[in-house]
Amino acid sequence: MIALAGVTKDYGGVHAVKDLSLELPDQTVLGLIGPNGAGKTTVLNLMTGLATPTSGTIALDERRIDHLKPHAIAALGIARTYQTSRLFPQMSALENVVVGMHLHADDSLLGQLTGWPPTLARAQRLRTQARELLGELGLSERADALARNLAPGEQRRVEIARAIAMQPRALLLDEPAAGLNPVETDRLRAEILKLARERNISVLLIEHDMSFVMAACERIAVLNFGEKIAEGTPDQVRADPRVIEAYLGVEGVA
Amino acid sequence: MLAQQLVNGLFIGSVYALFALGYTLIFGVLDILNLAHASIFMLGAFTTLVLVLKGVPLLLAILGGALAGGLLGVLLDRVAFWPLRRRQAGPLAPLISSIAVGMIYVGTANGIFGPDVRHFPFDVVRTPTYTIGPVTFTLAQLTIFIASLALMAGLQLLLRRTRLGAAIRAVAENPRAAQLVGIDLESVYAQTFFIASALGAVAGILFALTFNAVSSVMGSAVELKGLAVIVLGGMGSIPGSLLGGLLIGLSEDLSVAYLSSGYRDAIVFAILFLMLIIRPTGLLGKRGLRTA
Amino acid sequence: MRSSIRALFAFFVAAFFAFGSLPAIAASGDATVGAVFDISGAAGSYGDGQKNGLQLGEDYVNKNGRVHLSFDIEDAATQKAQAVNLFQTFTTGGKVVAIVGPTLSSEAFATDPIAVSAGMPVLGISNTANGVTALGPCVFRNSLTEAAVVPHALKAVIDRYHVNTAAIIYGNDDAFTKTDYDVAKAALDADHIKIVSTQTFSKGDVDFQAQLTSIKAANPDLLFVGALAVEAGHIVADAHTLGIKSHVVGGNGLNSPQVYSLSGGAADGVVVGAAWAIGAQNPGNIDFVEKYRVRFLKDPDQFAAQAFAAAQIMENVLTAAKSLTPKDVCDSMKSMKPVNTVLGAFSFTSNRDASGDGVVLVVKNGRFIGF
Amino acid sequence: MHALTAFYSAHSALINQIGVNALLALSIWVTLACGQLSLGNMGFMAITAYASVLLVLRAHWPFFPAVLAGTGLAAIAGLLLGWPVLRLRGVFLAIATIGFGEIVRIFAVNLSVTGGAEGIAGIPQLASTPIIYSSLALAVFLLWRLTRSRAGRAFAAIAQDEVAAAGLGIDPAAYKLAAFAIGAAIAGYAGALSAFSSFFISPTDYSFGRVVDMLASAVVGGIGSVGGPVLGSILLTLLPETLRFLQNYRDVINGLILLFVIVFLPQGLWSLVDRRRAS
Repeated sequence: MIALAGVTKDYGGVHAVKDLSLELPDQTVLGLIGPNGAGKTTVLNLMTGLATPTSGTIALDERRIDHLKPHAIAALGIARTYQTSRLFPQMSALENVVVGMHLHADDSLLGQLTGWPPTLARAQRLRTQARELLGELGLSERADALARNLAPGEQRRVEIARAIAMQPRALLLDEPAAGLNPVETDRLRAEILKLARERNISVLLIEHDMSFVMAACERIAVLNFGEKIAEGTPDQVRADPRVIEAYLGVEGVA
Repeated sequence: MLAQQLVNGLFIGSVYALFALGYTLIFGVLDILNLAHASIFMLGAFTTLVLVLKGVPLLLAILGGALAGGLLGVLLDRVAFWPLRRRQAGPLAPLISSIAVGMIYVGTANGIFGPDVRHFPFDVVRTPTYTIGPVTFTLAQLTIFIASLALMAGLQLLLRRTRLGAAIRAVAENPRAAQLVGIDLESVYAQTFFIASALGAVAGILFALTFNAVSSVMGSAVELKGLAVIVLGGMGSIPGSLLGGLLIGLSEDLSVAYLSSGYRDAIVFAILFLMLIIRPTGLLGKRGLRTA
Repeated sequence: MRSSIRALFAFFVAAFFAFGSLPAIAASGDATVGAVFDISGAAGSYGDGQKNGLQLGEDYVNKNGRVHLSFDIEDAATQKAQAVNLFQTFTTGGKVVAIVGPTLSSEAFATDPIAVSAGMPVLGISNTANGVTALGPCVFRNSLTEAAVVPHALKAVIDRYHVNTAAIIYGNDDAFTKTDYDVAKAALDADHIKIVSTQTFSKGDVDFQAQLTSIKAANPDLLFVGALAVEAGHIVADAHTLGIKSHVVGGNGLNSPQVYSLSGGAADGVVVGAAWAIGAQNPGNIDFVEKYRVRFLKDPDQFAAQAFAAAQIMENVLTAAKSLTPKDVCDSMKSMKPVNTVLGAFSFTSNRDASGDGVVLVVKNGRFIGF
Repeated sequence: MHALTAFYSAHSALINQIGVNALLALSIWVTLACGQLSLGNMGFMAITAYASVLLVLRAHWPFFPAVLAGTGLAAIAGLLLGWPVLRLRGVFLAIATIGFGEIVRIFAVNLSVTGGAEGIAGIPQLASTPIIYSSLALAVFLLWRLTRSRAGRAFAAIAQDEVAAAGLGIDPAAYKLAAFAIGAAIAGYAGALSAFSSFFISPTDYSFGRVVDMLASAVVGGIGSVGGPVLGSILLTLLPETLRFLQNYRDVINGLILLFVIVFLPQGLWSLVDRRRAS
């Protein structure tokens, strides 16, 4: 569905991403791993229009999207979350999810301005749907809390709910398990996989937590210094000597 | 005539630059647009005037005005910005609270000194006039030009060569990291306000001496010009405010000379507007204070 | 904390409803006249002189004892909206019989229609723009306009010196100084004087070197300054610094001690066409200037003199009025006989403007004397 | 009843000013609600005020068509200003828009059609108190409904995190331009009401101080809800009138009250009315 072909991104002469080709097929959970500074988040930014490739192409179903603005890419069905929460802090969890429905919201402006009852009913329906979605992620109790007052784990899940509310075809997750304890991590993984399967959403998962990725993904690509050094099933990647070297080279020191 | 206009522009531009220096320093360190700066500009001038009228020698009176300005700046920070910093208010609240303190300062001056324009005794400010070729200027103008440059160079040295300067630059770069390496943020903020406001006060004093006029509304003459200067030069950049000040001064004088005096300020604002559209970081503002 | 804030808020709401009774009841006497001046804000230095002059005038009138008069002087803070509100409060409060002011012509255009529709007479003491008295049948002014004084001053200078060319510098964002320009240009054109440079400035400017450098390059014989006192003082000083040798001429705005106090000796030789001369030798004026100096520790300016004259005019108007109602006061103003004031013998024209040609003064050794 | 009519006849100008100032504060609030500190609203006021006054006086248009045409002109000016400044943020946007406002004022001073500094006098009093207050009520209602709508949610999202908003398919540029145009139209409309209720306009009416008043009203009242700017305008319009007895010290108290509200009531005065927001 989404295909990166020969994508390079330079920042002032430094290659953040170099000649990367990567495919996210329909209904797949693909992991993208690599040491710190390997360029994983840059790949996400390139795919969502926050950055434009220096060279190479990114296509969604054969249609190039690498020069589209972020909102246009989102409108084509690519949703994402961020490494550090980017919830709207002054809105409640519920309102955040309702904003996530922006592209599909059917309450017309004229109807809202005049208080036309069918419009108000539609707006109410959006809120009900949002509440249900939060419920699926176990957040019913927190729906009306302000986003900035939520615990980090809750914020992570509200952000995922907000992305799901877009009814996307692809969901790009930037380290969803960061800062969570093992119990929360397991629960989050189960929720993500369930939501993706039910709604036919492809998932690109950037993660540090190896066990999380190994358990969640069908395929895994490994980045190091902006280059893809391996791609395959979890077992293949785990056994790849270049991957071991890359990880030992960095994390062995730490 | 061109030569004279260029000289005029440089003189007034250097005062703009000195005024803008405090604006830009506070913006660079705290990301705050301090709209009370113009009122400190004015109170510095009044303080010096009062001291001179009490018989204090001019140089001492200027120092007194600078000191008063610096202290008023620290007070401003304590009442208008510190409480907002503590609760991490957005950028809008400090803008309003600085307007509020500006009103209080101007209102106080208006209450004490009344609305009349005051002036220094002429024996204090009368300076000889020089004519070199086609150019005429007074000693006061020349002194102010040199003093402005010297103060800017001094600030630059302070930022580059002293411990305080290093701390200010570190805080400008990243307050949290600066705190981690043991820098006392509040103390740096207070000292920044002192320096910036003392400079603003000196700008006001020099302005008042050149034009020999002190009034509670004198700050409004430079308030918006100062904004133009820091945008043109680059927010947070010290050399930028010098360059911006001189350019604004020159463009004013040249637009009077060759275009239309009626549209003088429109031309300044048009330059400002275009600069923001084309290069929002200003001429020298790419890294701001961090590379000061 | 919270309740104290609410108390504060409640105070302001209460204060708002209470201030319907703003016009103070005259402490002693029969008639209250409202006065609206810009005592603070950008025009504060003009309103300040007006307040002083009117206060002095109040004492003077009450000492004469022909009528008991009290002025309710309020500050409009150079805000048009505030001037409007004060006029409305005065016209509806039922306590004042006339209003003196407002300070600026631009305020008068907004305030005077309110008085007109309420039948309240207005006496402008510093409104010089064209058309102010045309606003209504009870709008008067005792201020000679620029059109009345500037041509005389220009004529006097042109007659005495050799003048072929002239330059004009004026404030283009102020109605008063813009009128200066219109009047001066017409007068110079009529005399076939060539205008070689026209420059403008804005209210509050202090640096005029750019404009004056351009003017110097044109080397005019005469420089007309359309400015108010503070800007005029700076212009005169800058012109001196740049070595401009032209004869400097100005209008009412320059008739202020600030012109020489802000420019030192540079003001010597400046010729001013004005409505009032500080050195005028009529006994009333000598007395006024002396009392003003004693009480306010400075020289009066024309704003103060015209305010004082307003008190003298109101004294006569109120004495002659059939009753102390706005309507009778207005009628009394319409039929007023010439009055001796600090401005000299004063009367209104049929258009309710001040009659007369004013005086032509020159600054010499830091004082205004007859030209 | 008599007391009420007497009160009105003594204070109708002030009452009208409060209504106009409330509309002006709302005009600033609209752009703030979309995360933009736009301070050029005195320029939009001037554009509509001059345009509609000239249409009525010179072209003899009826009142409402003239005001609506002027308002449309301000909205177009808002779009034209909004487009180039889209990528500016925070104080940079503020400064650019201040520059726009000043340029408009300077043109008003220099052009002859505006009467220059002498302004335009003799403007008929066509904006009555009922017109001003029904306009205000309509604006408050529509803006309140707007905040509940899809567009209003998009405004709030952009204000709180523009990148995240774009990631959800919200086009920030389009909504910011819309906010600019709405703000400009409201400011312009209020400028016309002000002109047609005060006999006289001149460029001084559209100086920098004017927009500072609007911003202060909006922030003091509270920008979290549409009621805030209205409340702030009431307070800040009344303050100078009630504090007149302080004479030259008036601004000191004015400033202290402003400072007090900013420091102790972060959500503005509205948080005293709407207790839920106070926490």
